[in-house]
Amino acid sequence: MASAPANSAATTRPVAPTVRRLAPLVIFILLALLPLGSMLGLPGHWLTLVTRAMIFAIAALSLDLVLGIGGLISFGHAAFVGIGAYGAGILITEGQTELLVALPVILLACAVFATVTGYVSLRTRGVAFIMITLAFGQMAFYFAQALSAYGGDDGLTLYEKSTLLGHEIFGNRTGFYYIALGTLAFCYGLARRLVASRFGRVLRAARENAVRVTITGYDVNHVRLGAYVISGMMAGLAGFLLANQTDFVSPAYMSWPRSGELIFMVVLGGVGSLYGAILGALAFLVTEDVLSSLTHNWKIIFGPLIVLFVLFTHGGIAGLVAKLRGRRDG
Amino acid sequence: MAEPALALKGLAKSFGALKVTNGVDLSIAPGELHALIGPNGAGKTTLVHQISGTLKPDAGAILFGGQDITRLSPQARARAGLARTFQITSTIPSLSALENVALGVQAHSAHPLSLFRDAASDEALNTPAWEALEAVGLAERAHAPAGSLSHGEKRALEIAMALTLQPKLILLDEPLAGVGHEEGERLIGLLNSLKGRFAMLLVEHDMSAVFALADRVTVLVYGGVIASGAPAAVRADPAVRQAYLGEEG
Amino acid sequence: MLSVEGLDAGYGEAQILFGVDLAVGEGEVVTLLGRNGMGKTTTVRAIMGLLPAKAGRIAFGGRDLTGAAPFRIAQAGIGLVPEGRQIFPTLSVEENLIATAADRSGKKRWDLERIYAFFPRLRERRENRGNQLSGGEQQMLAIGRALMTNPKLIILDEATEGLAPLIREEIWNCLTALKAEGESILVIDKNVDALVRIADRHIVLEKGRVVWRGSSAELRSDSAVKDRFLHF
Amino acid sequence: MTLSLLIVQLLNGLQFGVLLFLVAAGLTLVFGVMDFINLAHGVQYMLGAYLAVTFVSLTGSFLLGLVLALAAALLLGLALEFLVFRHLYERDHLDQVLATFGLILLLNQAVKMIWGAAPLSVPVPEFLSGNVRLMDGILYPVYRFALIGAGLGVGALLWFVVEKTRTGMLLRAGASNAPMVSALGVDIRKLFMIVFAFGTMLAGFAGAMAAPILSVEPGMGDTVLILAFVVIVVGGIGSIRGAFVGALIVGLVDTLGRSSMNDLLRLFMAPASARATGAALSSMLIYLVMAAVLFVRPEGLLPAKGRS
Amino acid sequence: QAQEPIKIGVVSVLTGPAASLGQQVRDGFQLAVDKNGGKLGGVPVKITVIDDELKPDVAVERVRSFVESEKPAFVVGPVFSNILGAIAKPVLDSGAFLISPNAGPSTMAGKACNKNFFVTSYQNDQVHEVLGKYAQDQNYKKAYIIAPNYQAGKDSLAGFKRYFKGEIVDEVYAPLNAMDFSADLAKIASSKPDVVFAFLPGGLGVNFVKQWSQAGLQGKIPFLSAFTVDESTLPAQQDAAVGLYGGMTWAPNMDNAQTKDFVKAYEAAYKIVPGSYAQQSYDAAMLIDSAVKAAGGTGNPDKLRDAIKKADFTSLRGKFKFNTNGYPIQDFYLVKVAKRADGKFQTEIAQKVFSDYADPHAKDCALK
Ligand SMILES: Nc1ncnc2c1ncn2[C@@H]1O[C@H](COP(=O)(O)OP(=O)(O)OP(=O)(O)O)[C@@H](O)[C@H]1O
Ligand SMILES: Nc1ncnc2c1ncn2[C@@H]1O[C@H](COP(=O)(O)OP(=O)(O)OP(=O)(O)O)[C@@H](O)[C@H]1O
Ligand SMILES: [Mg+2]
Ligand SMILES: [Mg+2]
Repeated sequence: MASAPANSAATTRPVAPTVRRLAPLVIFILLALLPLGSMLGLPGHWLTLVTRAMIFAIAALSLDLVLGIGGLISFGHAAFVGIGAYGAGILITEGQTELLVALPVILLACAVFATVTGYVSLRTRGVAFIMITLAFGQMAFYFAQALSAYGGDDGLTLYEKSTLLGHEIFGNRTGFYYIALGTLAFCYGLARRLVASRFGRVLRAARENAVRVTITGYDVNHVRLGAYVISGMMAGLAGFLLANQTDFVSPAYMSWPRSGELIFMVVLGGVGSLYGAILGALAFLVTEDVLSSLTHNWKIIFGPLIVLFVLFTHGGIAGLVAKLRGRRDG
Repeated sequence: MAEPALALKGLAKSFGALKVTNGVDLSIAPGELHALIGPNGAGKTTLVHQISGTLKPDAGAILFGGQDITRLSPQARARAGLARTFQITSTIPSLSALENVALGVQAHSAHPLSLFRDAASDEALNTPAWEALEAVGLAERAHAPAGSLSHGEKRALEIAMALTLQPKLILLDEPLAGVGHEEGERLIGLLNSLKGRFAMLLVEHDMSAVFALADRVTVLVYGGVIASGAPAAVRADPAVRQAYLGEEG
Repeated sequence: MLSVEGLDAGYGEAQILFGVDLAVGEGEVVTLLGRNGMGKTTTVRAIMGLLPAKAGRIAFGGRDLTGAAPFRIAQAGIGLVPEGRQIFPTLSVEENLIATAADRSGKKRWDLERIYAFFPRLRERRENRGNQLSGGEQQMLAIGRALMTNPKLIILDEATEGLAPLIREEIWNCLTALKAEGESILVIDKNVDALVRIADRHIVLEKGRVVWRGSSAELRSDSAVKDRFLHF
Repeated sequence: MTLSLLIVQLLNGLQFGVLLFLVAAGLTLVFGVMDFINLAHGVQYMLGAYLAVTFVSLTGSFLLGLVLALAAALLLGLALEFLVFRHLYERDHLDQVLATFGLILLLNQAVKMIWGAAPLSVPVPEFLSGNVRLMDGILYPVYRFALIGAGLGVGALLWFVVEKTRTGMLLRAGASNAPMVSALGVDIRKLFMIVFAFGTMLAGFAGAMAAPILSVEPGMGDTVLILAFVVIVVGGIGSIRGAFVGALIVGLVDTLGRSSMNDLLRLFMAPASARATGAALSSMLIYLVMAAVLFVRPEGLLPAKGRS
Repeated sequence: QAQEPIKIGVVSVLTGPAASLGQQVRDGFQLAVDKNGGKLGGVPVKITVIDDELKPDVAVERVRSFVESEKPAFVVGPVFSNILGAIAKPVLDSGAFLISPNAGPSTMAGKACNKNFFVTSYQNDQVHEVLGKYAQDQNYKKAYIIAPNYQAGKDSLAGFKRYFKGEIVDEVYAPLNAMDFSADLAKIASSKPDVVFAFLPGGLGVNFVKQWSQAGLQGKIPFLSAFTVDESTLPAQQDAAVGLYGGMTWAPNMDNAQTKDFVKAYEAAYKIVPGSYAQQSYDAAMLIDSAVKAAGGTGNPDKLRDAIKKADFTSLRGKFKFNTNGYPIQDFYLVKVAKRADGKFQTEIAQKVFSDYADPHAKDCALK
């Protein structure tokens, strides 16, 4: 896009370092305390809701790694979530519930899919990249739809959950909650380290000026592909958890509106800040839940809310947090 | 005679019907500062692009330290020690000046893409980066995002970035454009002090700089070389005066 | 013609200009001098309304233009050759020239023919897109584009950057001719030697403040300023 | 496949392509020319269809209803521009995506509340009903010919405006550097407002023209939106010619793929598996084509000048 | 008296193009409750309507949090089989009865049948079989059949072929979001089949039928369909659909008193002609009404289950009984679209095709 350099300023708004460190800490502490809150009168289903939100937060976080940090707007990320979910679903249906078998298989499948599609997609940039990743996402979607042996379009109900060395670790709701939280924290830490590393620096630099980075001696596509593969695997992990939470997998998990929603979560939270993606997923799903319990026409409220939010804030929720803090600090 | 740092042999490039590079032969000795001058649109930047690998020539060969690099990717050329600056400044706006320079240091380290170690606090990267910033007089602005530097400061930053690539040859495309008189003097001083450490190809319209710095000068007009040699000889060449220098030379 | 009084401006939190005063009279050539990063371009951007003025007044041709939108300021008769050329990359050379063409001085001195006559190189490249031009060609185009609006005042921000010596000479000659036709000119350029010949008055900015102002003769005689800006 | 069937299928593909072009034209204008990603373009198309339903039944005349629907779409475009879009021109693409997604939610829901969830329709106008006989008993509806004609007309007009007029130049210039256009004395905001409203009207026109042959229902714009994006990316963003070519390719590939994929696969597969594979493949086909085009020519087939 | 209300969740799609079906399910149920003065089986009910948005994971999330926090006695819904597959487990795990007013997938009719799962519509395949049987009875030789490319579509065409033994000239799976069927219509026109069978629900059917008539095929080739011309699509298809055939267990002109009352009340309340979605949902409410009454409340699940199995209520269809797998055994009709005197459109019963027809999957079900 001709005006990319001018536009990139908005996505790279520097966030004060204290905020960057403090905000995620606060988020994780609050999340860790939430199950206590449900004892104190928070509606019981909040545990389920927030578990689901955290699973989507993992997927959104993985997307932010390529979208926010790498500047690659992937519009097919739901495919990875779907691969993760189907991996779990198919293995369980075939009688293999062991997590230590399922996870490596899923991560490998995601890595392979990411490598192949990433290799092709990374030839393009900008909008073409958005659309080519959409194309691969749709292909995965139609493929899942054609999987008659595993329910086709009707999806696949799982009558068991994954186990760890035979233990039913996903059976207990609070237990599941903390597993999701732990996974999210792990993924966040991993992403944080990656971004701060040499690899991450090159990835960030390439977003803003790929020619410069190339001329400096890096193979930009190589770096981007690496990030894409890592991100795809992380999203697959989210899919694995999602299948175990809903006891159900469906091609709908891979449809393009789903990929779109992941993008919205990232943008809502604040592009490129990582913890913003977590906030975005939480805000998106919790607002949706609260509003939809008020009225079936909740979208007539949610829509304008989003529009107003974009019009009156810059840099998503993370930008808002940074700004509020900045104001208080003087 | 030692192997030239850079040799162009019959290089040619056209955009449609326009021959922008028209059979250019050029040779730069190690440590030499070679100036490339010529009217606007003569094909200087296009030539720089071909040498650095961002444009593919239609014909001819590029030898770098004796090795044919015509078909190498830009990043491979950079790793081999070929650095450049851009005519239109090209930095990474949101990274600080220091990080911009450290990016270059990192490219030539043992683990340019290591995944987990924190890069910002990595002294192996920061120390050489500071040195390069100091060399171009930008140390005070080390922590400012490159995007907020003034035009002249960005030019200096570009040179610092090139310095970190442990270059054997630097391509400088109009490094003085937009640089004020005072900073210009300093930049000329800097380039002078760097002379001999590596070869340089300097594209520049500021004749006072060219004649103050160059060991040899080549004049390009309509994609072809019309004169090449010692500065004084080129300056006196009537064809060059007519096509390019006018009164000023 | 143009008068700027007590101008404060900046980017976000950072204030760059502090109470800048300057005026350009009818048919006058004024230069804005200063080292890199001293606020010359910022002044120009504020005059054009591209950057909001935090304080101060900007008037042109007797009209108060403080806070007006850029297009209104341009329509009042100011033509801009911006720093960094900023030609339209997706338009052809000819389209770049005619897209914003106008007659703001009521004298219509510049049309395609005259621009092409002045920069024959542009005629050769008329079908090419802006982003296919060489740096110098882009610079010529930016100047041509501003002239095509037939302004009463033309502002040149580093307009000779990247131009070959011969062309640069041409530009100076052109400015002299324009001045003779009664055009007002505000110019920023590092070739102060040439400017001293053409310009009537000079203004020196340092860290966003006017630190010196005077005529060409005064500039030549003030050794402190002279050393800084002139070669001899 | 017989020759006559092939001809009909080509016509069908052409007509589907033209419909896509009508939607894509407005999108590429706003997206390519103004560099604004408007996801709400699909709901604007839907609104055009609904407005046509209302006005046609109100006036009892297709033409009058169409004109009123267009006027209403234009007004709606102006209102949206004033309230939302103008505040987003200088924002990041992703902000535009998020905000226009909010508009999709709002408008889809509003349509459902106003017109109800059940599908609606517009009768084919009397003077365009009936069929044309195309050899051995194969009929082709007159209305579809009219649709093809309308698409070609709009395409030619747009191409002329964008490529040949000064307004078009200013638009293209504004897309790459709006402040500079303004600094040269052109009120770029006003220009953008007009173009945006015009884009909305185009989307509305596509919706209104589709209403007599397609079911008018909430969410009808969402599928079309994605197809329209496919069209403009395949054709080359911001180029009217590209959108036209892209639309024809998508229309033809989809139509021919669906009608001949089974027959093709049956040549070397058992009928049952040919059907299963064929159905999956023909759904994927346009995406496969898009991926292939982008792989070979990332900038699309006929990119707008300067956007490579 | 301060009686604890029975909690019932109605899961239905209220977003997107399919919402018109979902609204019928919601409204049909509500109508029955309203008619009973807000009570079922003499006990007040508290209804929570849940929008599944036709997204399985959204449905699971909403339904699970509902059953967890409310512990309902019944969940009624949903419209679509893929949503049923998603919500069945959490609902049944919670101990609630799941009553499907529309979706009747084969999976849950056979091996995966459940003692707390009941269907007040039919087993999905049966409707398609009706048309296959009719086509066979008419001695049609060549059929062109088309359905959307998803599981229900594949089941549909399989169902049709179970009874139709003639030649299938083409079997087409259209994309789920297909808008333009002109390519298929051209193929039909050129291959000249004796009969066309289509399963194109919702907007697909509207598009197909309108284009069918515009292509000049109306009246030329017999058109049999399932869920393609019904009360949810007729307002959009209008005259283009008149004379086309469908298969169903009920139609608004069914000749019994309860149907007359129902149609009148529904039209008065919701301004549209009710279709089978509303009717089956209404029956689901009446079923609950009878069962709660017989079991004396919801306190004893086993008693309640036995009462449900008896199906001792007045169905709008007239006779109605459950098979061992919780699916009905009932009559099926060929229905035909007609324009009523008041200008509205509805389906009308043309002829009976099956009597007391049970689905074939029941034999795989272990329940007795
Ligand atoms: N992509 C392109 N397509 C067509 N012509 C091009 C393209 N790139 C450059 N040119 C033309 O090639 C010629 C040489 O351009 P180049 O940028 O090499 O000139 P230069 O010598 O660097 O000039 P300057 O001193 O003005 O920077 C110019 O006339 C330019 O218009
Ligand atoms: N977009 C911006 N955001 C923040 N600071 C800026 C921006 N542009 C310029 N500055 C700062 O404003 C100050 C003045 O810049 P300005 O461009 O006006 O200088 P100048 O006198 O034109 O210098 P030069 O000769 O290098 O063009 C500089 O310190 C610069 O770092
Ligand atoms: Mg150049
Ligand atoms: Mg400046």
